[in-house]
Amino acid sequence: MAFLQDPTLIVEWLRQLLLGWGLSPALTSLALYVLGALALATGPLLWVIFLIWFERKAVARIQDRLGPNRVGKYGLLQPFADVLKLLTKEDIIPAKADKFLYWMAPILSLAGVLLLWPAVPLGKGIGGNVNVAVLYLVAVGTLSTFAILVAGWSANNKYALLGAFRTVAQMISYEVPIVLALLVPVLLARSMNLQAIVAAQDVWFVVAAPLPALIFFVASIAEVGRTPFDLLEAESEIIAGFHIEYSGMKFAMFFAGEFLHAFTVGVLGAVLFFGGWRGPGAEAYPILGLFYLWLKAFLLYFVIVWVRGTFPRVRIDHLLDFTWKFLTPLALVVLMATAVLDKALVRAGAWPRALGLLVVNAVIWLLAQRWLRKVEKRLEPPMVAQPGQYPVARYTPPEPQAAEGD
Amino acid sequence: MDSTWVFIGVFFALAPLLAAAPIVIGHYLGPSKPNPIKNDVYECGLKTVGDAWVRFKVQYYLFALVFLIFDVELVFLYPWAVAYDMLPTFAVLEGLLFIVMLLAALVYAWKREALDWYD
Amino acid sequence: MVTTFVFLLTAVVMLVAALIAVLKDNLVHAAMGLVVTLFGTAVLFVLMEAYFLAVAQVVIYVGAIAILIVFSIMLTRRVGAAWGAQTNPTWPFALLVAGLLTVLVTRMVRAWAPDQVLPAAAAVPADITARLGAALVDPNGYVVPFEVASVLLLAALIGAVYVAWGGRKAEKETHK
Amino acid sequence: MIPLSWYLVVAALLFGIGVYGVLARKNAVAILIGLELMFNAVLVNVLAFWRYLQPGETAGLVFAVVIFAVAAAEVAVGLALFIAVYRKFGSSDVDDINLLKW
Repeated sequence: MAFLQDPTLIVEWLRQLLLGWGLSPALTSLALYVLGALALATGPLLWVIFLIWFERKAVARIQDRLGPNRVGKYGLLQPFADVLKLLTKEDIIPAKADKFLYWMAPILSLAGVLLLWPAVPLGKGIGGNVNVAVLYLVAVGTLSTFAILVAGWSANNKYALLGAFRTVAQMISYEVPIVLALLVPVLLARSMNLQAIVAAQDVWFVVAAPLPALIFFVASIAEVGRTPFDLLEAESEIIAGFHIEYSGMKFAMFFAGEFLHAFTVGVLGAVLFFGGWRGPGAEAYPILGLFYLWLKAFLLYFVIVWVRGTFPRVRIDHLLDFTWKFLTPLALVVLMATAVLDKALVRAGAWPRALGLLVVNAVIWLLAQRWLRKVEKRLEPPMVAQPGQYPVARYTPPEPQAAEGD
Repeated sequence: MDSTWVFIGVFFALAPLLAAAPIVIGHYLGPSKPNPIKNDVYECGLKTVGDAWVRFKVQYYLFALVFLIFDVELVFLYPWAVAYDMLPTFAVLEGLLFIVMLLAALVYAWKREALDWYD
Repeated sequence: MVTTFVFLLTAVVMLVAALIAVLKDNLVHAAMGLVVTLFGTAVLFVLMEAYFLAVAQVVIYVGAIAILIVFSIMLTRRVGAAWGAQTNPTWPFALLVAGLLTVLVTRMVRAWAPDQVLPAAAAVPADITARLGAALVDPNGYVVPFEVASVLLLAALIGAVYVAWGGRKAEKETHK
Repeated sequence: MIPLSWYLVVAALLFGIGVYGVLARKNAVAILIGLELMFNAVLVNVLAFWRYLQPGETAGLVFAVVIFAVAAAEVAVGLALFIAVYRKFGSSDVDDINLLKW
């Protein structure tokens, strides 16, 4: 059982096997790469099927429903039934659609999420070891943005285009705090390599950088487009957003992409702020590291599901105000404070440094809270809850006006 | 060439194929009975009004614009953060000056109401 | 071998995409051609082992500049309207200039024959990104371009916002 | 390793295509697309020279980074002008913007 201590032995064994079959060394390497890529890509894709069941069940329980419970024990086979149904649905392509782009959009959407995975370190010495991994994640994230823009455009439907515009405006707005928050772990670890960032977390970065972790988490939920930031699916407002003209398997790809992206956010959060694969015994047995990473990611993912089951949708102006006028300035201030303090405490040990940064983060958070209170007082009265009164006490319908144009 | 980048290259070739496979399978498994009404633009059962054209807000453009400026400046900061161990105090202050410039840009856009959503 | 193949494939794809970007009447397709070209450039950067610039290229060009361009095209277009000809009647002249320029530069490269003249390239140091970061804020290095770039971007933001958007009040007045 | 001249030739072709786009296109955004192609050709050139002449130095990389900044500023202002003109004239063809012609 030596491979438990060194999983690269499996790769070596496979290489010898293929060479034994008489393949040339170059071709063997290529075959190994393809096999590795296939394993790394199909794993998450199959995992999504379970995630869909889990999320439906969890949200149902939060909302006091039963959730899927007919197909198989606890409804576990429900997602498979759904996949079968979606596979045999008619593939409707609108007559006026831009055919090529219409086909490309769902593929790009899912591929954009899958492509995040090669950068993720899965254990000591296994998984991604990309030297510019953090920026690579941001770069690949742009693919999803493009997929949405293309989807909205190609369907040739004004609601789809409108939904795409809104979604893209939201995604790029929330990308700014994400990129800012990602800078903090890079600064603390002095590396963009995720493997190095994990190695630097003798003290989890969530201790030294709780605010960036929170900003990253919240902004990522918005980037993925989950409740409470799911304006792209605002059925009551813009029918279904950018994917209104999509049906069958193409529609399912957008959805699979969203679910997988939510879980990937959990994985990235675990890697960047919660020590990644690190845990007792993970150095000696890398497979154990994979399990720790999975556990941390799943807990974070559960929080995302929990938020989805609990919060109502926010309004688009609040949504954009939240990122530009709260998260972004906050992230900038935290970044500056972290940079200064990190340089000042460069001689201190890991724990004093982390605790010092924690105190600074707490102070900034308290100041931000005070500032928020001040802003809150200036908001329109119906938006603020008065003691002994519901926040929706005085609702005055807005004056009728054109929906979108100016 | 770093072997991880070869792997990423292979992944870039494979991931779209894997994503496309279910769509193609579904395309051939499902029935295909197109008709003009089914393939028409779907607008909640209402007939398409006018020439299906809405003039969109400048707002969308403004958000993309501010995002562009921020994105470029933030990418500049990444090498600075990576090199943090090599930097003297003076260099750290220069980085902070750069961030202050970003804050100034944000404040301008904010005061100018370019970040407001309005109807 | 592999790098040569990847290079040739990338070069062909990006040049074809560039042709689409300048020839297609459908401007959204043209913009998509631009995106593919930008991606191809990033692949070339990876081949040159400029990894940081490769991802920066995707983040900045594909993620921000191309999105801004696509936004502008879609904002000023009727959904489903015909595109019409997008080329000037004087295009043969443009073709002549561009063709002459290309031929000239290509001949220059061939006359210089850098592959024979230059020694083999050295290896790229592993910590090149950190070195770049240090050089960008080094007073004896490139701190002036670094800070000037930030001022330039600030000025660009102010100018662009000022030109495109008059503020909420002014907007309301112009549309009455 | 790929010869330097290959990169230079690809960059030259890209630049030529960009020049054609800038000269032959009617729409302002299409002209900007051509400009971006030219910028990219320059970037490929700069980085190729960096890689083959002085890969240990940072000068080439700084040059490329500054090109990024300039390209971003150019696109931001160019498209802002374009949007302003479009709102004023209702057209995106540069030939229609001829108030200063007389």
